[in-house]
Amino acid sequence: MGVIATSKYILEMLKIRKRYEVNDVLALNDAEIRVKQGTIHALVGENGAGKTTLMKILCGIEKKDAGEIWLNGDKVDIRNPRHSFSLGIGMVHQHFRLIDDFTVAENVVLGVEITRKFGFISLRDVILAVKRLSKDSGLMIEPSLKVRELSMGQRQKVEILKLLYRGADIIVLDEPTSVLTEQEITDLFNAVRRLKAQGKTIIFISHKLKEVMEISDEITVLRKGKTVQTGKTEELNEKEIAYAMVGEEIPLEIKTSKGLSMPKRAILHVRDLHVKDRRGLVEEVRGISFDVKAGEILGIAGVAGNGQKELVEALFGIRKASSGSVFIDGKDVTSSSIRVHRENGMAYIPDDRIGEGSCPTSSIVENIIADRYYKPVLSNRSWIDISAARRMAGTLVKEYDVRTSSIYSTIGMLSGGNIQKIIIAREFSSNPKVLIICEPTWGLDIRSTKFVYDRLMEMKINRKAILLISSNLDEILDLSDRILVIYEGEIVADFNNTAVLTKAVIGEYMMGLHLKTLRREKSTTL
Amino acid sequence: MKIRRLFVLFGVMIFAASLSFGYSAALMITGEVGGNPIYEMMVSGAEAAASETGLRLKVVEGGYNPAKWEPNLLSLAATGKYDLIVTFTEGMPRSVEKIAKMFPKQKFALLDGIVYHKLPNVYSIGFKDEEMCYLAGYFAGLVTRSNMPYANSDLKIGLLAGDIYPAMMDRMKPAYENGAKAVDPNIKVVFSSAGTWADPNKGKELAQAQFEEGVDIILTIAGGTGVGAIQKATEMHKYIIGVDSNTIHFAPGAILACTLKHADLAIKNVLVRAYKGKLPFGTWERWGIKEGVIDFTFNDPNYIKFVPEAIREKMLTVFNDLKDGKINPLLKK
Amino acid sequence: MKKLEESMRVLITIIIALMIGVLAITLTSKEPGIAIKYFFTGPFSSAYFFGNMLAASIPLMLTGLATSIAFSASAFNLGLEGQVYFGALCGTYVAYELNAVPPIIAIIVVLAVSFAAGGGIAAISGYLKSKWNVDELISSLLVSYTLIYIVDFFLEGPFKDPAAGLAASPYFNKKFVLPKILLPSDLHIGIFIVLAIIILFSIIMKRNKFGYEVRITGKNFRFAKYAGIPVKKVVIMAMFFSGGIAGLAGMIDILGIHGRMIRGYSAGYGWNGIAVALIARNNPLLVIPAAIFFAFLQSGANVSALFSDVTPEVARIIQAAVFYLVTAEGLLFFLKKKRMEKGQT
Amino acid sequence: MISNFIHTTLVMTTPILLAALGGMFTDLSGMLNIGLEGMMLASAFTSIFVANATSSLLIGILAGLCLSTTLAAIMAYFSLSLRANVFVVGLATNLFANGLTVFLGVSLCKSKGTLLFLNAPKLSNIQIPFVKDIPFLGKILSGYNALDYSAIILTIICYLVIFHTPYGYHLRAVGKDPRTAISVGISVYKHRFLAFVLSGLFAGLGGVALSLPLKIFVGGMTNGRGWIALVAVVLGQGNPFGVFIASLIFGASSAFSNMLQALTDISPKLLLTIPFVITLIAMTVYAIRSKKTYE
Repeated sequence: MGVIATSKYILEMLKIRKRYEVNDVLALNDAEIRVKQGTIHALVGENGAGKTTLMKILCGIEKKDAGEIWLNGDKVDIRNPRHSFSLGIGMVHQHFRLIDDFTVAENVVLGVEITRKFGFISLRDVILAVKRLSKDSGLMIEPSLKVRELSMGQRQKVEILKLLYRGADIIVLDEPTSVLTEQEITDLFNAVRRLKAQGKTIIFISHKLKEVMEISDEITVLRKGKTVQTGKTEELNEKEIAYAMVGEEIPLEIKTSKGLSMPKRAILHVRDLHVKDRRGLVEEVRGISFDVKAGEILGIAGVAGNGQKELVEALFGIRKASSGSVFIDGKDVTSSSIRVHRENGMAYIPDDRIGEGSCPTSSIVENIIADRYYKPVLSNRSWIDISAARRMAGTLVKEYDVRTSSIYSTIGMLSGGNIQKIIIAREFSSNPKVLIICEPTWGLDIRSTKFVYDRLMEMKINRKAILLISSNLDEILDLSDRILVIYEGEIVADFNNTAVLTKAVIGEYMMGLHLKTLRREKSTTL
Repeated sequence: MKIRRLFVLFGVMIFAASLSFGYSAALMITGEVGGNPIYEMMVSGAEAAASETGLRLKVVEGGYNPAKWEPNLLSLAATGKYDLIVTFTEGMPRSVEKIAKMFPKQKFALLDGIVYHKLPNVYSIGFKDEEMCYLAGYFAGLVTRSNMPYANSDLKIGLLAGDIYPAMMDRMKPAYENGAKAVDPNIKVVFSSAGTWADPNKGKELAQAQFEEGVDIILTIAGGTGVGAIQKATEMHKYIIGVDSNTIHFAPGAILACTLKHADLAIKNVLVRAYKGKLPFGTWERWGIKEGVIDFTFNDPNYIKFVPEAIREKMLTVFNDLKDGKINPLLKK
Repeated sequence: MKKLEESMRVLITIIIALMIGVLAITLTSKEPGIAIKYFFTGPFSSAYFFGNMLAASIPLMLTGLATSIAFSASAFNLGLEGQVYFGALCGTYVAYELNAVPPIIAIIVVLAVSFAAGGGIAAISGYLKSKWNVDELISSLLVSYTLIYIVDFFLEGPFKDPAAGLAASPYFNKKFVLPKILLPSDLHIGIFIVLAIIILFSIIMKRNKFGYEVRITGKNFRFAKYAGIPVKKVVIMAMFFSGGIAGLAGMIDILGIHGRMIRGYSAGYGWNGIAVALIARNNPLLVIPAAIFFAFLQSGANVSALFSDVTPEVARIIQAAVFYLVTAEGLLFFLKKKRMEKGQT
Repeated sequence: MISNFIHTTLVMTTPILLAALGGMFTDLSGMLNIGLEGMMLASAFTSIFVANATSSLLIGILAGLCLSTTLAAIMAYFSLSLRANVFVVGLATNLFANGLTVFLGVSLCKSKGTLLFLNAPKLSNIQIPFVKDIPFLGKILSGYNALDYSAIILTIICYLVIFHTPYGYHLRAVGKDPRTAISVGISVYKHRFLAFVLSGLFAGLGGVALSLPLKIFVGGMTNGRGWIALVAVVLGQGNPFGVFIASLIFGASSAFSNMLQALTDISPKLLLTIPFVITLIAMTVYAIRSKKTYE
């Protein structure tokens, strides 16, 4: 190889190569990264650039086909996750690797349990140990809670605790902010800086440049499995990095049409909606009322787990509302089925693209026709008109710029951005009156994000009533005409999105800090 | 290719061999021998006949699915390899009749079932199971009414069947009841069926339930299932009557007596006569006590030891009355 | 290319499995040459055995199809045994009562009844699953056990033919019996009905709205629900069709071969149908060769029992050997490795 | 009367409970074990045969467990290493055990029928001193054989192992979320394999409980108990006490059905459905009460 590692770096990954057999994709092609001890190193790149794969190789989850890994000046051959742990490497995955039915403490110690007499685990010891660790690291969390009950931010803390408990020196964070609220992101960054101060090395995977510039000391940029740029953060600027990531210059500004024209007629009416959890015990949505007008984007901001999911599912008929009512264009649809909701002109883009928004093992055609296969356009009596379905899919794939070799490809093989495009193609082309959109750009790269925003604006111009639910405050502020803040199942604030409104203000309401004052304010606004 | 030719050659050789040597008989078992004592007896009887006469024997197990028996019989007949095809049970007369008509040159013998149509190539024997059960019922009645050590004051006797089938419900159970009622009309028969012939634990559990209901003696006609009842009887100090073969030595004192059905002797008799060319094809018979197929364990030392003489004497009387045709076991009194 | 490789793989696993069968016979038989010959070539040795083998494959094709329909909706129908048996009982009863009706109409009515009976039973499990999330795997199994005893009860008592000598129903009118094909074998025109049903269902699964709903529901339940597909109804209907096809499996066997209901005649049809469907990877069309392969194993055992000393228990050991291997994907890992190496160079 | 009923129920529950505890391990590891029936049968034959031949209960039991565990390991190897369908492999296990036991019976005992092993040592019922004399409880608590007691003790041990040892944590993690397990260095393959082996051991004990106390072997004597055990596994939801209760429901309703056979003239065939109907009802009621909707 000819490259001699110097002990200046705690970690060097050199000329790493990886090909996936399943879809014959060359994920990594001579990727390289050099990380200094005690720094925060950002690994950036578009979706599919190979960031996660590179780190999985480091953690022993994937096997590399070629290349070398040097750790503290020694060449190592990482055989499996356990081996990687023993070398002091740990990773927090984008999709958390936690067992929902286990408690925080049980998750933290899983795989490295301390036992007492007769090989039994002492739950009390475990909880004490985790409590101590939690205090020392500043990642405060109650160890006896079940993971199922935690917010995303809390779960992330558990993941980091897990690594600290195992004595990890190098901590890899894969897209850590994508599921967090503004407040939680601030917390996370503080925690990361504290870890750095304690001498830990952090590798921070992201495609959000603002964050990267804020937190990192050094940056490595990957594009199509290759390292294309690396350097100190202070010596680089956002534009340069963006260019390195995508290989071309793209405008970062999002064209929004906030307040384009004053909407008047309300299409979606929600009145005093109450929704209970699945077991019918706890009320998750507690008396929410609002209207969405044609040509308006109403944003709902809130920390995940404050009833957004339940609200949206009740609006769309996936759950039953325990009381209250929902009207579309004056028609009561409160207890209608999902199909009737759709026929009444409601469309929905869920946050869980793979689990709910699409069928990953089916073809593009089958995903496109899912809401309309039974309609006369696509069917003849009880038979589906295959050629019509094919034509429709072909047209939409072109129109929505889905990058695929064939309309028969199974969706699961596509990138997140392309999957989202297909979902949007289906939902937008159903010509809805009301559009409910959750986390539309979650985990998407810049290009796809821009695509989504442009389409959304088009829908707005076409005078659709749009309800946007997002934990990304930038998104909410950029797109919405009006913003509601949801906290513990209630609307605690109602703002017109004017220039004076700041993230900080909304954030305070999201955390429930102004509950008392707000109730009063709310009653005056409504 | 070569191997195939070898196989063909092999087949022809065996086929030729089967044509050249003496008398051959095939047994089409309506069930599987595994777990089925009566068929074990049949096979051993047939083997005894084979070793006595030198006839060649082929046993085919037809499986538990009754619907597959007829095709198997047909296949055997179609080979034309056997001088005699023997099959069993009361479910088979129609099949035997049908196939015998299709292959008039093939000889058939049916045991434990009767072809009433007289076909020149079919011989059949039915067994008088009702005599067997009447004897058992009479014995059980005597025991439950006696003051033998394990007999209680309840006038209840048990019948444990492996499964429910026409011969059981139409002849065996009624005969057992008639036998018991001939002793005392107040005797009540408790009937249980396990739904399987091969689950001794189920047999044990059902026997226990009967014993706890006040039954003090059970007739088990349940194959492997029934064997489980013996242990329970030993444990709870109750009595069992066995069937088909003498099993008293397995649990002397608990198994008081057995009503015997010498199916092995019957099949041996049939095969030997067939071998000698003396089997009267075109007829049928029903064998019972008189013909020596149905019997009782009068001479078993344990029977003599554990059963009071008065009961033994009464049993002998009834046995002889049945033999002489003085009692119709199926006639309700 | 991939398909060819897949079929090669299946072929090779089957060959290995059969070789193990040969080994088992060699070890247990006194005349292994003959036993092996009859086991493997017996079913093809005469029109009679060949016809019987195909006849034996008929119910397996249907139970295999029944399994695969439920599987497509991601439901596991473990109650086929009871559905086959109960469907056949109801159909037989109707056939017995419809004595005077013209055969074509009677047969259609009888098949419809057995379909509805088997389907209705399976739909109970589908309903319990949709409504309260009761595990359909277990509920269908329990319902099936219950039904088998109940059908036995009818055949032993209320619906018994006193002249039969075994627990069986009376014969229904002979004119309802489906015409035979390869006499004297059991093969009957039911095989064409069955093939037509399989082809129909494979088209339905691909092209029909219901087939689409079933597939999408089976692949991603939440997505199907979100897309507006009436998922609960789909699951119930998929179970209904699965059970209905099972009912047909029982009844076509009765109409084609037995002409009456015999206790226990269908034992194993359900379990073997599940195996058939799994070997066929839930592809309705592949169910046909899988069922024939299965029937081949059974007929081979049967023929070799007639002509050599292969006993039922040895036959079971051989069948088990085949079962162990027949779905073993990892067995031919070397094939895959080779391809990978090729791909690299 | 009631104490008798409880006593009988517990005895009847033993084989099912033992097999179900085994099935629970595979279930917890995220696999379905259809082969319990075959494993029980194999061990039922081997244990009584060897116990009879060696006059040693212990050697007999160990031999039985050896065979059932071997079957389990074969099943694990085919489904985990060769990626064969676990259901088909399970059916193969059942067929194989069914054929093998009869075949061995013919080869070793020269009989295909009911095999009686009269010379085998007796697994006697243990009367616990003092306890046995307590009026009502004595009958309930005392007078079982070693296997019956061990079934109860093993239930408790299983509970402790599953919920209070690292092994239990790892096993549950593998079943609930294999990817998470892998990510913390827990081998999914090893745990699944081990779970199969354990299921073989327990199912083997269940088989021993069928043949050894009776000193009888009959081909196919498990008569569906492996399947019932599977039902108990699913109903027990991964908790040994849940499995115990599910097995108990089945045992009690079977005992009830037997009692009705002796008490009434209702057709035995109809009464034989009782355990299945009651189990189905219990299962449905539980599902309704836990108010889970189908996701």
